[in-house]
Amino acid sequence: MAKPVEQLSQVIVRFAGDSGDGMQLTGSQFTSETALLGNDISTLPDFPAEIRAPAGSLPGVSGFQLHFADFDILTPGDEPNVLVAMNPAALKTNINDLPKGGTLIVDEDAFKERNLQKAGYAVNPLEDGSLSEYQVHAVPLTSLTVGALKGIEGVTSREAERSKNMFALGLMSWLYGRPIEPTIEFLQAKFGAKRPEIAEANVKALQAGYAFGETTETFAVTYEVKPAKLKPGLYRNITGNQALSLGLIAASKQSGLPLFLGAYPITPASAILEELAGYKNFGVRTFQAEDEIAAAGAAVGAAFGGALGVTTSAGPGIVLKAETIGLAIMLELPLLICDIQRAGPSTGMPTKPEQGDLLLVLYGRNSESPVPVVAARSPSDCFDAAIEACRIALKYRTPVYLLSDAYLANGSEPWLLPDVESLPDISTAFATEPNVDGEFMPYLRDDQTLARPWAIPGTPGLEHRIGGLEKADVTGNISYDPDNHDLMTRLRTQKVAGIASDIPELEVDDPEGNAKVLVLGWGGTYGPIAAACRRVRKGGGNVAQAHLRHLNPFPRNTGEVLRRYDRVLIPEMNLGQLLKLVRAEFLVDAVGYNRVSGLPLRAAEVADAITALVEQ
Amino acid sequence: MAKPVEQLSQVIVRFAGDSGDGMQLTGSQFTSETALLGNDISTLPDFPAEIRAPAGSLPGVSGFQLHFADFDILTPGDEPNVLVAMNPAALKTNINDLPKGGTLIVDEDAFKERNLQKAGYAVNPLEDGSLSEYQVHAVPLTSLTVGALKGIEGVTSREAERSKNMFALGLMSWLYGRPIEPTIEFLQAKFGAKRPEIAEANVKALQAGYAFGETTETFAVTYEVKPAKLKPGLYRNITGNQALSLGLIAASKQSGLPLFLGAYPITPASAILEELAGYKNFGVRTFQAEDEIAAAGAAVGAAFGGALGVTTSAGPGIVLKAETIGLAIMLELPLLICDIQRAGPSTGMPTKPEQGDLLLVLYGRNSESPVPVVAARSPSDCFDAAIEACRIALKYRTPVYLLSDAYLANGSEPWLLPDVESLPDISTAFATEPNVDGEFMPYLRDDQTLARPWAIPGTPGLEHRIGGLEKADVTGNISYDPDNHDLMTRLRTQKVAGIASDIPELEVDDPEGNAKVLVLGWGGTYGPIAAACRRVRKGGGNVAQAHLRHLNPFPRNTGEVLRRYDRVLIPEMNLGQLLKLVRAEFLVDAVGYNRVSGLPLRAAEVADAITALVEQ
Amino acid sequence: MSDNGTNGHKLTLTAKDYRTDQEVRWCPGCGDYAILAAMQAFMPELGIARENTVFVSGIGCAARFPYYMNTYGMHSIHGRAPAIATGLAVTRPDLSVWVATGDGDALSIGGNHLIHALRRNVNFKILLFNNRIYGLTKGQYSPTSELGKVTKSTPMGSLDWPFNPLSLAIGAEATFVARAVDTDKAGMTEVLRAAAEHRGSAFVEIFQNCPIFNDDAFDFVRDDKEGINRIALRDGEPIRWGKDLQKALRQRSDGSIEDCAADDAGVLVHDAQHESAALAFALSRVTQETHGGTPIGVFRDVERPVYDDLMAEQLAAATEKRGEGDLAALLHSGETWTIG
Amino acid sequence: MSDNGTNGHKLTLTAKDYRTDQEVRWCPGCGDYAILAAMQAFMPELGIARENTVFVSGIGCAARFPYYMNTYGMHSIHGRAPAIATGLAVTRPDLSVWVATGDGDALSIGGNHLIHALRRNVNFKILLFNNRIYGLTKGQYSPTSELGKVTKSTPMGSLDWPFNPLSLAIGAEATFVARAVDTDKAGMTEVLRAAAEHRGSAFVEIFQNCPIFNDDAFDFVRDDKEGINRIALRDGEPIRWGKDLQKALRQRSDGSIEDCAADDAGVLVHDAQHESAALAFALSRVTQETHGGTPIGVFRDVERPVYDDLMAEQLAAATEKRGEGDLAALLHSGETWTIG
Ligand SMILES: Cc1ncc(C[n+]2csc(CCOP(=O)(O)OP(=O)(O)O)c2C)c(N)n1
Ligand SMILES: Cc1ncc(C[n+]2csc(CCOP(=O)(O)OP(=O)(O)O)c2C)c(N)n1
Ligand code: SF4
Ligand code: SF4
Ligand SMILES: [Mg+2]
Ligand SMILES: [Mg+2]
Repeated sequence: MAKPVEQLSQVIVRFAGDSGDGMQLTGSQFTSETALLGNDISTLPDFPAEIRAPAGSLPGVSGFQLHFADFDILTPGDEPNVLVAMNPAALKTNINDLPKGGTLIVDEDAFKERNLQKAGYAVNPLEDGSLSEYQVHAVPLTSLTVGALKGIEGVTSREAERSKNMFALGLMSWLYGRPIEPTIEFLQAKFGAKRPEIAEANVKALQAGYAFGETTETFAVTYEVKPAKLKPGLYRNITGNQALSLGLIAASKQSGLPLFLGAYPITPASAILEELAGYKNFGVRTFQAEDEIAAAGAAVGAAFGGALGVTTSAGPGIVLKAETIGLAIMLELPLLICDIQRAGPSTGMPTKPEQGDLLLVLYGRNSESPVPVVAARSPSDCFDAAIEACRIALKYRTPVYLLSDAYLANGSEPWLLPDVESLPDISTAFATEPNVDGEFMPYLRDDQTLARPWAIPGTPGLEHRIGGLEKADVTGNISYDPDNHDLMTRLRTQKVAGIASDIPELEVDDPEGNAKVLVLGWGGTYGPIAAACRRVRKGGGNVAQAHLRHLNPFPRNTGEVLRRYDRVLIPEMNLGQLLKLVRAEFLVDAVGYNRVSGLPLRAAEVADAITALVEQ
Repeated sequence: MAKPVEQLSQVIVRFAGDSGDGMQLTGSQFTSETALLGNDISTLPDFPAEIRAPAGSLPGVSGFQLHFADFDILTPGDEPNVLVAMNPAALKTNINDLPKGGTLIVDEDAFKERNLQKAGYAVNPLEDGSLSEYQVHAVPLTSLTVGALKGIEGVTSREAERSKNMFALGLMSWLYGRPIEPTIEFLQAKFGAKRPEIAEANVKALQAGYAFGETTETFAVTYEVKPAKLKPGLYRNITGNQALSLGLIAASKQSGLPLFLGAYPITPASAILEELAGYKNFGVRTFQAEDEIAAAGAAVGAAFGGALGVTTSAGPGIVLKAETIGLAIMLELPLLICDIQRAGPSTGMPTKPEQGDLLLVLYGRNSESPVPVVAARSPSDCFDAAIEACRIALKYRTPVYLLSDAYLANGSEPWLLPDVESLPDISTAFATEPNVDGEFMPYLRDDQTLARPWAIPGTPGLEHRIGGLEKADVTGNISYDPDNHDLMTRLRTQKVAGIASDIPELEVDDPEGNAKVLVLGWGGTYGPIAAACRRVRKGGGNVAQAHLRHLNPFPRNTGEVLRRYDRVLIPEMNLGQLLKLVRAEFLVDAVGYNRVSGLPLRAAEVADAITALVEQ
Repeated sequence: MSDNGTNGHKLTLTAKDYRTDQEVRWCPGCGDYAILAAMQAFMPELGIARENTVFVSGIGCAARFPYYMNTYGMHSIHGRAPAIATGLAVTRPDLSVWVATGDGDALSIGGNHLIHALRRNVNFKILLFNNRIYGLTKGQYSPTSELGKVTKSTPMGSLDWPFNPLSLAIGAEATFVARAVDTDKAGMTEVLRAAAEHRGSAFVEIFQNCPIFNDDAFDFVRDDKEGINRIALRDGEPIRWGKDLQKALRQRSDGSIEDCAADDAGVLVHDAQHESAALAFALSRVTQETHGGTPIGVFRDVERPVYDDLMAEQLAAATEKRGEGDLAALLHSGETWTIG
Repeated sequence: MSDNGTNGHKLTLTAKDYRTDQEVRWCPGCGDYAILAAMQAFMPELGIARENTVFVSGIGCAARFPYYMNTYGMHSIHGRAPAIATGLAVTRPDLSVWVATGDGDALSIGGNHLIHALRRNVNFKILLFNNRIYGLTKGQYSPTSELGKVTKSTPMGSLDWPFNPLSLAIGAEATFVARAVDTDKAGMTEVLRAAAEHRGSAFVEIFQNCPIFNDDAFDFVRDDKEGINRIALRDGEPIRWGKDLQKALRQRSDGSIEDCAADDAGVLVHDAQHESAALAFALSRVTQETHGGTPIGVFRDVERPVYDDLMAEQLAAATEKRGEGDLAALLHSGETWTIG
């Protein structure tokens, strides 16, 4: 007999377990099931920094958080409502995030002497009452799983045990009324061919978990979260690195130029290299270089040859590319540099997000070397941001930095698939003819864009030499003339500044229209900031929000927007980098909210910071 | 019979000729002669970028400008009063700098068909009246020299010809009443041993030139420039790179630490490596690395071992060191990085000065990676700046950037020799004992300076491991804890910010005390800015001047100083980098005067910019 | 190695003394554990005080090594360990300096520093943990991965011909070149001993299994129970191998190496000290692929002036000649004049 | 080299067509002039249109080369030319790509890119102008300067053992390795021809005199009128040299090379195609210092899959298998759902 169903508007679930427990798979399957129900979703995996820290150890804990709701949501959520902890270490490292009264589901079987020790528990937390403030469901997941799989041919007891994550998924699916069919299909597809018995075991475990929910006493009610009223259309769930990769392929198609990626593996950017390596039938060439310098250099060489040259990395590697980017600035060739920001300085915390590289990409080169900078605001937005960055690079013949971060890179959200027809045409023309009475002047600029002609090898009559030494205006010959250097320095700067007329104005979201406080953000903090603004507004506060996609140049109306408000708050995952830029350029006494913890900003904390200003 | 002597307060002479004509030697000898007369001096060599461009060609021209006066001067001077041009190319490339009415001395013999062609002269400028507005003295320097050297055994006619620079020097020495004895001694010392006949030839040429002045009609008067009233004491003429090298050796002595220099040759920094390589008896170890990354890395390794680790370079090389500096920031080890700035971006104009790297050294690393920055203001000031930079690095266990530029590096001025006793004690103590009940905590900070203990290998009981991953406060163990990362990020920043209490306040030079306009500068522009202020004041304008030695942190009174004035002008050899910093930090609506020409700022132009503000 | 390496005090160190309080964080079954154990067991015999020993590493799984050695240590940045070790060794000849690195760290991003350190013959020892894969970044191919290797970054197979680390080192003028196998503790210890005794830079390739991303890459020598695949190199001895040492190596007149019968007259006698690097190079070309056998042990071990010794000598000579530097005198050198 | 390198149109090019309007700015007497002349004279015979030829360089006197070749060209940054050329060659197999570099550019800062380009066997030709000095920066020693070299940066003599560029290249798995002399136009042209014909990366060391900072460094072969010091390598021929070719080379059983009489039975017959790199390596160890003679010509020239070919094949294979990429299909791949 069915149990009562309780309606919920949103739920935040976190699966946590040992690296070996398959939490990422569990989480992403729960995500698929949820997506199909039409909820809005936002997910955030939390990998351990180590490859495989010792089983059961604290550094070995792997987590996956999923936020789903019947409205459009903006973040994976600050704190979970439900925590599934597969072992003591997972409990230890995650319990502090669970608010009092939250639901806690643990695998009772895992709370044995050795595991408790490894997690640093003197006594079993399930027994010492330390969890009394939570709704604890201690379920013997392992033994129940093993029991359910008895008698399946060819499945070792080890393998049977390892299916416990599917048992947990089944239980959660029942609890929140998710259909388990898609997961069953997935499991068949994944193991069916090679090891049908494993497929069977996992499916059985999944179903057993689901059934367990229905039958056991421990769960009195089940929950339902109605579909969200999202923009109609075809959706798919996508991470930032996937979206960025697809964006590059789209840019290649839309520009008609072959894509060349020069990259050296580094967390959290490696996935882009790995993703693109799979699209060779799109004419994509991926080159795993000996280091980041070579990766960038090869991309410059490819650009000289007429390809869409791209190089991807993260902090320590981005820094190494600087000299090569300086060359590209002198050569005035199109080039895209993707910086998937991670916590630093130096090696820092490689798997954690940060917004620490804004000033680096703007100023991290010798002398005056201006570059446009574009930043993505959400996982799926990486697709559009990549196309926009390529558009600017190609049209203005300049290196462009695209900023993402470890949170966008690995986080996922539903993506309303664009129709290919609607994608912008970003094609650009190569020079084919001499441009000054029979001669070719490689630095004769387009008076509109100030871009120079792009003449690629193989074009008869346009043979020319370019290099990193200062060059004479128009001819591009080496020049040490003082006035010429001053002129060229200003021309390069004007070219980039001029892009302001070619990008949209800064939009402000100010529902009431009478806010006195503006919250300005950029990049990956869009979700938490928008969520924070909602909270403040729900609480009756008036606040306006604006979010920058272009960091250089700024949208032409930025100063005007900023001056409209009494107070400007700039939340960042750094110590105030955009803040510096805004104060310097617009002399606005903006203030920052800064957290440098290697975690996405928490909407609640940002909301408090806003409220403090609003109520002043 | 002696000619009438005219008194002058100051003179600016420029020698210009082919790379092969020995203009640098001529200039430096004229400088020595002048120094001994007690004039104040400022010199600026102007090398061709090529090693040896073809003889007689425009790119092959080499120049040396000397400014001497009976008062304390600040710059090599904007434009020469006297130009000595040894060939048509030298005339062509320099004549535009000579103001109308200026004195021009040329080697008539060199104005032959081929040379004129190479310089791009259709007709001989000595004959087409194009020089009518100058006081032209066309002297057959070559033939006169050759004539004078007739009959010297073992001197080829080629060698005789090449002595013409000494003839020119003799003539100039006579014209300005300089003693030629020091040059005679110099020549004996230089050639006497190996080739006495060459010494003789040069001396003869020198004397002949001097005598020619006395006897010829072309020069009606001679000039005298009285000694300058300089601070009494022992002086020597010194270039910025020499002074910087000596400063490093002094820092080594004053800290009691052996000096280790890791460097890769690059213009205009190479001279420091070359200079220091000559001081092995001071325990100086110079390591010419395979590249700039290795040079910086080796310096970090040396610092880990307890040496005074230094690395030197210029733009393109400084950029390559960034990742290693980031590591040093995490390791919190002392390290000095000297950036001899040159015109960029990319390879740019390697021999020309610029102030383009300020934002680079401040922000050119991934994530929040604060570093102190010190800048030298004049050639001799490089000595003190180097010691100060080392003091900060050692006391605060941090990498420090020292900024110089191609103008300071190669320019020279008289240096009042410091008395060694007066040099600061910058010694620092290594950790020798465990610091927390029997254990050693490598990141337990001094609560005053926030510096961590420096425990070097070889110290029993303090064995520890450090690295580029984020580390736990106090213990220094690897930590991914969010709050710890936020804390450490702020601690590293506070440590550097705290240095403000350990550096002098910003001094303002405001003779009248009622100026409304402040001119703020930093680094190598001190001379031109101070000279400009003098001009403005001479012209009755009131202007205050302040010059920053510390760019990070700023002196604690900087904001207060800036706010005292109605207008703040910031002249820079870039597009406004200090300007950005000042506006961002103090919200002061300062304006910039910016020239990016690869030349030192011209006092006259800066003065105009000041006047424009003063008169508003 | 420092003569007073013991820092005076008597040493009674054991492997345990070299363990740190840090939890070792490699995957279960990682070859790095065996290397760590062998190193900790070997260290005491060096007779060098712990505080006079330094391990420097770059980034990678292998590069975690210093955290687990209770000596001084630096976990630096990717590929730069040899450069950092150079600065340390040159300023501190009294220390015993070791570099722990991976095939990506040493041969990909760090290739240049490696070959320059080897030609300079700076006095530190380089242990290259070669698992023929990028472990820490989760399984992309490395410069030692075989051609056509299918990895995360090469779904259709890698396109670049791999380095032979020993050939590269010998081509870079290395004075000491050796190879060991992670699980062969005795063999590795011999090699470590020889490396430690060699004054100058020593290059040791260690075959290291990465069970997670490149399992079984070295089974041909790791599981070589009867030793049919290992060609043990012993200085001064004829190179015989295979089952009951029935095979041997002989050098063709063109310099390349071929198999021959154990009793062949021309059996190659190993000479690690040979003034020409040609023999060691030829041996480095003998691989499982080309000859069905893999030489293990010391390929080359020759004397050559050591960079840090030469530098010390120059400093001494300069001081000898010009006396201890006198700062005041230095500042006052050159042409000076007085203004009264 | 591109098959349709002529771009259709008939070519009647001469050396003059390869000159640019830029004034050549090397010092009088610089060996670079001779190299430039030889290259300009050789180019036409390649039968490749000027617009399909690209010269890439780093920084240095040698690196000025592209400015003087009337083709496409890039004067890039110090040491990075091989990396840049790799990106160009991989995306434009239709071009003839050449790298002009110096001993500092290629072997000091650029060493890593060089060895990786060689092992990958990317299709471009590397000309290393070796003057054993840093010219452009006015005379510091370089990685090929002899030990003890007194230069601006080493007043008491350099401390580092030099690279042997050919040994390094061979150790880095190079498929084509040769040496030429700046003033020997005929010999250089032969080598350039062989390099151009070799598919894959070719490494050519050119002895180049720097009269300003390292004059006469190569007199032993440059002024070698009777050819007593040059050992001319000719594939398939016995290696005889010296006055009237009375000397010859023979290989010891230990792989090293010794002198012998011209009529010695075991005279070494040069085999540039030998599958083992051991011979070429051994020959690279024969130097003026060790043998009083210097081999000139092609040391090694073997076939190996070319990186850019393999990449092109993978793209073709992938397209063959999955069809031309369809963007719309790609975006819609994976699990999708509709919201109505
Ligand atoms: C500058 C920089 N680039 C890239 C990385 C990412 N990274 C860390 S380790 C590594 C390679 C590891 O491979 P290897 O050296 O073979 O060590 P292993 O993990 O296999 O032991 C890479 C690419 C980095 N940390 N820093
Ligand atoms: C990143 C960087 N470091 C250093 C330099 C300075 N530099 C230019 S060329 C050169 C070396 C030149 O030597 P080589 O490559 O042998 O060429 P050569 O001038 O002898 O022909 C150096 C160190 C530079 N331009 N860029
Ligand atoms: S990934 Fe491989 S190399 Fe790294 S720790 Fe795990 S098993 Fe060892
Ligand atoms: S310095 Fe040497 S290499 Fe450079 S151009 Fe002059 S002669 Fe040639
Ligand atoms: Mg590896
Ligand atoms: Mg050179």
